[in-house]
Amino acid sequence: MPVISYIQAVTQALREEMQRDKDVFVLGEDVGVRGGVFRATDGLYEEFGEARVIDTPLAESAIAGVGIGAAMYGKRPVAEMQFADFIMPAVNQIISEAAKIRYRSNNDFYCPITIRAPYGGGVHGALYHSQSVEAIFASVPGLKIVMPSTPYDVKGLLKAAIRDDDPVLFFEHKRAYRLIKGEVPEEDYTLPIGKADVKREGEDITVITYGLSVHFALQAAEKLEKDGISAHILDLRTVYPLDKDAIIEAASKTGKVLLITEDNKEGSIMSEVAAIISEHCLFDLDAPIKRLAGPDVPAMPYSPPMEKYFMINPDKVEKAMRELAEF
Amino acid sequence: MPVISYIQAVTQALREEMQRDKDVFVLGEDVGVRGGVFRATDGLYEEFGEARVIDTPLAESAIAGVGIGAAMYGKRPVAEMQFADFIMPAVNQIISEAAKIRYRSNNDFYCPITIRAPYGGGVHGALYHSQSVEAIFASVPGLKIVMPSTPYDVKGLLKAAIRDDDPVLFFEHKRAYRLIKGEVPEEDYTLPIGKADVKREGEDITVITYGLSVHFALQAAEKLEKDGISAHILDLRTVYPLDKDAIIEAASKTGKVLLITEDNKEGSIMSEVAAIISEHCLFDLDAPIKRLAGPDVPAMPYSPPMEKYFMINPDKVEKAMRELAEF
Amino acid sequence: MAEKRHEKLGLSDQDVLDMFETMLLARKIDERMWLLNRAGKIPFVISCQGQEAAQIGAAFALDREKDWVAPYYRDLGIVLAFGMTAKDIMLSGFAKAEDPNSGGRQMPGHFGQRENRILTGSSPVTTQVPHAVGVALAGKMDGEDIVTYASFGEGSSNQGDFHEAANFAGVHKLPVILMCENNKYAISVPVSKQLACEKVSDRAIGYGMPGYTVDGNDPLAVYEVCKEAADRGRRGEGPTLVETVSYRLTPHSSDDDDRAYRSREEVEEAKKKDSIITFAAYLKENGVMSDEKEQEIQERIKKLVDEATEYAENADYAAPESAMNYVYGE
Amino acid sequence: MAEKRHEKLGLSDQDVLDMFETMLLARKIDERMWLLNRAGKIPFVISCQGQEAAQIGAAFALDREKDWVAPYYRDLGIVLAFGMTAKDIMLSGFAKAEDPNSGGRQMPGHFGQRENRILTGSSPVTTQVPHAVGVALAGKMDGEDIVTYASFGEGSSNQGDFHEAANFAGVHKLPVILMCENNKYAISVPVSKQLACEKVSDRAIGYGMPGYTVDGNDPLAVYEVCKEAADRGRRGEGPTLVETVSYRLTPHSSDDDDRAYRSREEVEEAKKKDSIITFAAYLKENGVMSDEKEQEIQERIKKLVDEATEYAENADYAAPESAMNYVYGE
Ligand SMILES: Cc1ncc(C[n+]2csc(CCOP(=O)(O)OP(=O)(O)O)c2C)c(N)n1
Ligand SMILES: Cc1ncc(C[n+]2csc(CCOP(=O)(O)OP(=O)(O)O)c2C)c(N)n1
Ligand SMILES: [Mg+2]
Ligand SMILES: [Mg+2]
Repeated sequence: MPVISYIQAVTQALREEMQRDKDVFVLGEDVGVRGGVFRATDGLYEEFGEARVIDTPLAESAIAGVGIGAAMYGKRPVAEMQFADFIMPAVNQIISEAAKIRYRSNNDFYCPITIRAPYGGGVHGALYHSQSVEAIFASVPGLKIVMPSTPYDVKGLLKAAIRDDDPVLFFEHKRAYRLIKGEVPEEDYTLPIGKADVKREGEDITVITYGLSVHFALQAAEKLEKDGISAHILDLRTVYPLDKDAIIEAASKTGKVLLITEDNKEGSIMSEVAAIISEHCLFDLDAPIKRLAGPDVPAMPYSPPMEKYFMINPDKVEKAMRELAEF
Repeated sequence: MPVISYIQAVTQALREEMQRDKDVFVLGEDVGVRGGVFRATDGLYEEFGEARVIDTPLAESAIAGVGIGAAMYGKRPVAEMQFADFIMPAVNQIISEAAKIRYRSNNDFYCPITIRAPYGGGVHGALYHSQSVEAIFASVPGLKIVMPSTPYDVKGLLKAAIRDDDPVLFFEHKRAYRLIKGEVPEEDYTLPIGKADVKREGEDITVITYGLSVHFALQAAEKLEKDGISAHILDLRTVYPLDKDAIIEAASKTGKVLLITEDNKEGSIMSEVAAIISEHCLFDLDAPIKRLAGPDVPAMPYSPPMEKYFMINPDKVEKAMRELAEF
Repeated sequence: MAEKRHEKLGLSDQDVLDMFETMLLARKIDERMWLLNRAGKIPFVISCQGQEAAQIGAAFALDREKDWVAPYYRDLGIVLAFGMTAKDIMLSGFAKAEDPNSGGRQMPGHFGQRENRILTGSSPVTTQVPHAVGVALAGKMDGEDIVTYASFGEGSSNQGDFHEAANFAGVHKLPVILMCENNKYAISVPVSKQLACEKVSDRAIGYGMPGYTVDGNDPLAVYEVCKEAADRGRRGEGPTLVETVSYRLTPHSSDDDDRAYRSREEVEEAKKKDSIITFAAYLKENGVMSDEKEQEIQERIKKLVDEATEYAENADYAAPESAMNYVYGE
Repeated sequence: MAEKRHEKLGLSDQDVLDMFETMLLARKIDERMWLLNRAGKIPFVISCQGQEAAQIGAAFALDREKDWVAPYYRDLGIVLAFGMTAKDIMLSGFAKAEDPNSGGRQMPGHFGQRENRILTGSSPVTTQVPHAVGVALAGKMDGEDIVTYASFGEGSSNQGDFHEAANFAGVHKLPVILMCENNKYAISVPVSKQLACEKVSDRAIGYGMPGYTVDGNDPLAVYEVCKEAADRGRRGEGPTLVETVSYRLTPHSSDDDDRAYRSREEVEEAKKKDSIITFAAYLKENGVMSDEKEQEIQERIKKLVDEATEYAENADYAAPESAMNYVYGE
């Protein structure tokens, strides 16, 4: 199987879906001639032309809103928000419109739009090019939020998102774009939205996380293994609505749970994960549910020492995993 | 002490703060001549004139954004969103701007704006006039979110919000506006933002909630008392950032915790409350942390049977409290 | 005998009679809703009264067999012209299961019906404008000959979504009619506090499209500009902004009391220009409608509205637990 | 001898020399930033190059002792004219603790300094426009004689916040200058794909304000319209929209490669109109600046930039744990 990067998996999924279904089209800022500021849509303009790879005016609410209109008509738009931080002007269209179209019309209309956006820190992006924004949407029924960690998952889940009949927010970790590589089948496949994935089987502690932190946890698990500590790692993949069964199973398995997110701690995805565990498998726990997260400050600063202070990294993850194992 | 309604407490707080400080002003849709669609700003236009009680154009991002500019200059704007549901177009201004102004300027600027909005259901308001929107903002450091339950708390907390040097979202339960009455001192007082309040002391079970549900819980507690079950009721009052100490204390006290919100369950304020408890006082618990919340559907439907099905009410609360007591 | 105005526009006598009948149907349904509300039978009404001429003028300028509309909450005339029935509307007023708009999930005035190409709408104003642009974009991609219509109030034309959608349509030369139904108030706020421009249509040039302001009480005037706008769209020349000026004859909604912010004289003055009266007069003056014909139409409509009301009142609510359905595709 | 252009505008020889010097300072700091970036010393640059004339023309038309500005990321010229120093800017480039904009928390180009009435800015474009309107509103409430300035790119003029803020300012007749620095590109997207109107200033009428389009390479032309706009504002006549047309001489930022979307010829062509060259020529032709004087200015600036760079490079970062400070007031 070819080894490709996380961002190549994005491009591959887009290209294949556009080839497969003429109703799939891409719209966003700089996605056309430029191929996206991260080059996620590289080559699509050349292959599919400007009618299906649309450089929009600089206006996120219109990108979402026009996409929603096209989706109601029967298209499968894939809208790009240049950075997840810039999804904010589109919140009304996403929360008031996309999420509620099926419900409010009593199933008469539906809205198969995918909204892609690079999120996450560690790239000297400062306050507004580093944020994790998933928690803002993770209380809105009608939406699905996918945040893959590997190229394999990217391809399978992005294809599933595009084919999904409901709106999907698809957040890609921008630091993973070129850093993370992995085997990806050339053939067509999809992965189920709404299902978490065990990335490592283990017996002593359970780590539940998503995105780039999955890799930090896997690295740390290797080290811990040498000291006889076996870590079970669950990758949420879909962070809303959560895969409750998988969470309950993973937490119950070891009774010691560490939840990791790069987002600010209070009100993060991990709050809901903790709530699910404490509602369903409290008596299986041998330790308090521990959360490792960004500090509760607005966002990652630009200066390298402060950015490092904020950002989750392999050392912080390893330390937290050891502490939990020793509890 | 005079007994006034929840909405009268809003108006009183606004009037007194405007009398006290000439930098306080009100802006929003229909807040002037009409005195607000709920009449929360009744009489202010007459008393303070159109320069300080501003009927704005119909544009929430401008209401927030212009308010933020005035706040950076040194004013204390109180912006009204006509319904909490219509805060969505202003999310970018609130999350990207208001919340981050102090932090990003390294304390050079700050943003003392208060944004008031009526939220909540049970008024035949259907999908877009019934929502609880607090969870959308409750992962954004830099914001404070206040949701009072009684006229006394409304007055003290709204005054505190207006005097606070940081942005405060102040959500008022619209069903409580005329339904809930209580004693409110005529004199000036403030209550601390960030502090939860024990609304009832009890020994057997702990209920943690906020807003209208506080009253449902208090009513149920009276009934349970007759059956020898004593309920401890904590009113969060500030739902972000949460009062961790008060939550830990209340949960530890009885070891049986019921969390109630009118919002959809997944990703609600109660997720974080559960996470705090399971992180800090897991071993004090005698029962799983139970959550009673709205179902995970987009919002409350209009037709009365469906609205009732969705909405938290005294019966649902009582039932959940009894179940927990019997655990 | 000189050619009549409607004939000059290519409208037959039957066409204008149909227009009148649809206007009147909208008015009568609306009036009935208020009665039902005041009798405590339905919780909420939001009216089209005063805007029927604008709506019907626009609807008849569209191809009601293939064009798509993104109406706003006052557009009762639009949705009736696009195929919704009095019964459908009453089912929505009573929030019953058979309501085709939402199965009783949304308030009245929140229209939507795929079958008739009426996009589902919400309460936050102006969000429908980019949707109409998106449908036009999709139609263009597929090479379909469709025009889309989105309407909104003059207050709502201040929302960012209006600006962003209009610009998108302008840049991509999409066949969209952006129709601002200027009824002089946004709830209590008069147009002078909403807008600094003289006309909402002054905004068109900023999006590279033509803008027209027409008398919203004159269905033929509205028809004329909307027809031209639809033709432009079909010719691939892009969008048009149309402003129809009329007056909101009722309070904002059944929850409002407009005496707090406007004089009774002002309202009475506006009623003199009520299109239901003035258009009937035009039809009579031009020998299109006799008194008997009018009587017949009135009776037909009354019967329709009565039957619709009765049916809807007796219809079932959706089951409480059906509130759980259709969050996602099943 | 005929009156010189700048004299007609009421500007002294010293004024125009100051303008030139500030333009040049902006350019030289900017050029240094690119060198530092390419040398791996600073992670990011976003440029003012090509827009110095527009910025300095506008800044000098304001009262730099009392007016407020809400600059966008390219407005290096504006903030220098409002009192920021080369050292301040370099401290920001190196993200050091003493950076007055943010203490190293924000990327370069995210200006803010209360002392000099420069509002703190963010990355999401156009959010600063309502802020400037809010300051104008507050100033008016207090009876202060202040004008506010907000700038943004032509692409950014498509954001809803532009529309909503402009309309608010128009309705309330607030003393605001809305300045669109049209540099023909929004990252890779040319103006033809951003806007359907001929000129961004065509949007002004929709907000009941005058709109002007001027040569953004001519600081005197920009000064003239901005001065008139500021005077209008002070007279209580409301806001003005000014569009300055120039060209972005650099890639969008240090992360961009503009060869992917525009030809080298086009860029070279634009460089011929570079205001740093053309304004120097004007000053020389009019006997305001001798070659020696220019040399002296160049040297003074070089020294300033060198010193600033050295100082900033050697300055301390803020302590890592200081990232916890100033979330809320303490
Ligand atoms: C985003 C948003 N803000 C506020 C409201 C509340 N609201 C409903 S209608 C209305 C006034 C609309 O005025 P206009 O656009 O002139 O339309 P009209 O009702 O006069 O036809 C307001 C403020 C809303 N529905 N959506
Ligand atoms: C809301 C938002 N969306 C996207 C971006 C990413 N972005 C930064 S600058 C830019 C282009 C701006 O173009 P223009 O307004 O013409 O200003 P210029 O850079 O040309 O001066 C974009 C898309 C952003 N900063 N904010
Ligand atoms: Mg109106
Ligand atoms: Mg530009």
